[in-house]
Amino acid sequence: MIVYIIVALMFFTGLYGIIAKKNIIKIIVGINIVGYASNLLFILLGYKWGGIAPIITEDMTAVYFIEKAVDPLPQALVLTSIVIDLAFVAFLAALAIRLFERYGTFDMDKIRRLKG
Amino acid sequence: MTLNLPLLVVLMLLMTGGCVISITARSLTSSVVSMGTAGLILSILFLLLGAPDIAIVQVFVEIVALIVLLSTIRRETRADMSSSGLYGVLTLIIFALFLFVFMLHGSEIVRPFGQPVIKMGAEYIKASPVLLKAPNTVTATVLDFRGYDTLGEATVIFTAIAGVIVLLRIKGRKDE
Amino acid sequence: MNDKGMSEIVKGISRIVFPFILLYGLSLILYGHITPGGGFSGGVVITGGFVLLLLAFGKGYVFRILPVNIAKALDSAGALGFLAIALLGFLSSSFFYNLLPKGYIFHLWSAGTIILSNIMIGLKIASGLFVAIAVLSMARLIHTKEGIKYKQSRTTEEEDQ
Amino acid sequence: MSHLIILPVAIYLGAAFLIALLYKKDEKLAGVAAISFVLLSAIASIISGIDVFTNGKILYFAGGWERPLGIVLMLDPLSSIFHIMTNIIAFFVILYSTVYMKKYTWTPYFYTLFMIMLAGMNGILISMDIFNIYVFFEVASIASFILVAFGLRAEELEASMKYTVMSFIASTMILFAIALIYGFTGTLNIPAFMSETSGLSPVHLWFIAGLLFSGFALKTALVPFHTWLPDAHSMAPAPVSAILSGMFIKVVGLYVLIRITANIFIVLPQIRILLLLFGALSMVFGGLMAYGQKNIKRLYAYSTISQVGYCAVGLGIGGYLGSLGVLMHFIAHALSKSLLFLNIGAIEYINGTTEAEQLQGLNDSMPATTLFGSTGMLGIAGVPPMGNFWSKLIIIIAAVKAGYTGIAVLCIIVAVITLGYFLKLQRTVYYKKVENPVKKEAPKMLLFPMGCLALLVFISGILLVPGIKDKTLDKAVSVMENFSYMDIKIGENR
Repeated sequence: MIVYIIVALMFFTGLYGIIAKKNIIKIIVGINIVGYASNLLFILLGYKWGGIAPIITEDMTAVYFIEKAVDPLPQALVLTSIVIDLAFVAFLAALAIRLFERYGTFDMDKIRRLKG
Repeated sequence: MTLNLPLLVVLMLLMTGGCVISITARSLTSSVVSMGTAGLILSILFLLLGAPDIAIVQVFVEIVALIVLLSTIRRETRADMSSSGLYGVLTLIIFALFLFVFMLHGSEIVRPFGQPVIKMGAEYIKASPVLLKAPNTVTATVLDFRGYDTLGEATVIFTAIAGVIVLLRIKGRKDE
Repeated sequence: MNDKGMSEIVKGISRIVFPFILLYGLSLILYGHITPGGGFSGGVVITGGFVLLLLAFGKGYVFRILPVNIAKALDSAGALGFLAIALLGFLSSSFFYNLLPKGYIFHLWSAGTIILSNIMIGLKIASGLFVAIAVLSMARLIHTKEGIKYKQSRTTEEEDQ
Repeated sequence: MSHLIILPVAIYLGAAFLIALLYKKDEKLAGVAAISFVLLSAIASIISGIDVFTNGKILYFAGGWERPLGIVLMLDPLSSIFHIMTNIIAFFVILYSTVYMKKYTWTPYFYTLFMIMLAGMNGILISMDIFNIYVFFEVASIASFILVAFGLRAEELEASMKYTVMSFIASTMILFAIALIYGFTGTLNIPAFMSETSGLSPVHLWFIAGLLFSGFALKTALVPFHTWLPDAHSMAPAPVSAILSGMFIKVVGLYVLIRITANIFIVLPQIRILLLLFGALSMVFGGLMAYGQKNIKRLYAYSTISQVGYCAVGLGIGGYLGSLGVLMHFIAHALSKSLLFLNIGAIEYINGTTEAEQLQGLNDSMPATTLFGSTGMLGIAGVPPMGNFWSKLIIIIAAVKAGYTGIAVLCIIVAVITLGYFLKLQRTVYYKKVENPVKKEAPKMLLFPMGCLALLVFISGILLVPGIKDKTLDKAVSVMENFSYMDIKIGENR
């Protein structure tokens, strides 16, 4: 149970960074951290005590493998979600550079031409 | 190295510490670097938790993300001088409340750690070496059983790269 | 990333290490269905190799080896190839149907289309991420009296002017 | 097994990659390619739609793997309506953008991103797997972030930034909910998950439902979560605004909310109360904010919030009339709001501004544009022969019948407010008399899609004529009424 609480803590740390911090770089860092937390949660959910990686080798019997292997599906999902997070980071970095060109700052409080 | 609970908890706490530093640090460079540290600890965790495929991806993705972020930081904006103020306190209180609920009812929300119910995954473990002749179950899952998801994921990264190219072009409209 | 590269020692080491990184990435891609790895890991590793070159030698050198336009084309081609593999399934029963012979377990040419998909995904990820980093490294902001101006510089020589 | 169901996604993705590979330099060819690909998948969606409305539903197994191994895809009358609407509106919008986007640089990339967004939307509609929905949700969202910032002006970049961050929070919530679902039930397939719901504790169900609900409500822009919408939808290029406001928020938000409320979490009827609350809030708030706007595009964006509120209210009321109202309102609003955004785009194309004060008396200079624009405005305001009138009427009757008299009164008040701000806008922008007007009509390629959409808006009420309603809307309503994913037996209807 304690591992899940730590993951939740990590998740909220990242979310706090996204919501409360105003610097774009900090927001991107927060996005990355939230990504870590959800990826870790998936892998933790699929872990089995004493489990092995879900890759069968030649010296393994099928029964042993099926009994010991951890869940491969969360790993497949995490692969997807890592790539999605990277996509977010790359895109936001480009956006940040352009915003810096237009506004001369990374501070979201000063980037405020749209109102009402 | 086999995994035990104290080791796992210590590594995760270290990682959380990295995350907290990277959110609170004033200097943007140290913020990004400590985020990278947390990411590298995460890849060690993946390795320990029986996910070597993810661990390799995580290490290199982390490095790429680190370089991208470091190249984004400009000379003029090394520090984050903004303050979160009342808004930040409010979010913190809400999060604390959430965490409290999670702690109270956690056992109803997640199963105990280390005893998962493997249903869909068990089918993959059984089917992959037999039907597909692929020893690596994760690759088989990613590229065959759930290949349609992977197509979407490849599209996501394609889109993001197209976005980087589009956003960093010289001008947006012809008449500007 | 804007300088002309690092010292000779770094350049020498990078020159030695780079082929090995490339080789590692390729083996990850090709043996992805047997050992840990796959298209994603291999692709990211190859990108890492190019990033190392970019850091050590500067932009001009890397863009001579792998021009950005070609990398962009490879990016789209990889995605298209993966889609084509998926569409191949229409010949038999459905989208993404694995219709190639499966071969024998633990052999390189086994598991039907998985190895082809791995190659396509690896190509896509490696070239795509390289493009992203290259374009980001070309972005430059110049401070002028009228404000900040955005510029793209392909080589380090352009930046000096 | 019919491949038609997967074809739109495959065609759009192929189109996107092909355009990026081959026509990077050639704007004209890229446009022609985009139009033909969209036409192809629109035809595919209509043919599969006819199949669905006659035979019930289509199931499809990606990779040939049946449950529990593979991803199961499904098209039923409810998703088919969204599917057909998406592709038809996309066709008109892409026709329009071949001319409109001439002002912008690098239009082939615009087509690529547009195709990817459409692929994502189609992917959400046909999926029956939670994680698959999430992936295509991200595909569509990331493409839309870039499209909002396509013009690279300062305000556009700012809007895109806000939109991206808010959207990321939504997708994180959804991902977390998926993790919790997977952790307890060990499956991602929606029918398999639903057969497990009886074993879950209410706390767990509420946690998942709450996360999913707030994630998708954020994408639907129901009121506490609406902050990004006016910026993003008013700053995007006009064709993008049209598809975002007309279809995008309904596919990635409303459609999934309908699925969650009506088909998945049947055990939690309290979600409907939440929807009623948020819907009523957005209705009133959006209407009031729209009244005070000076910028026409921004006014339309707030009006979208208000009108989506109607849909949420209808969904909250439920029952036959409520569900019918939601569907009808969605169809009518999608048509007329995309028409309005295309219309303001044409005005901007000629006059270079979207501020109401600088645009006066357009009736004399742009008569056709004015005609189509007023059709759209009257459509949304709910003037009788058009679809919106009937849908609002149905929702009001449903509210009264279900005992929510207060909600019904609110609906009527907001309808009056809507009529008020559109009439005000029309009086100044379109029909004010100006001296010596110069005739400068929009190009024909901009007028043609608008004309078609205006015609569709005008006749959209026809869907409620008894003979047609039985065959189309009623089947979709019965999906919302008494069908759950659990009824799906894998192996039937192949």
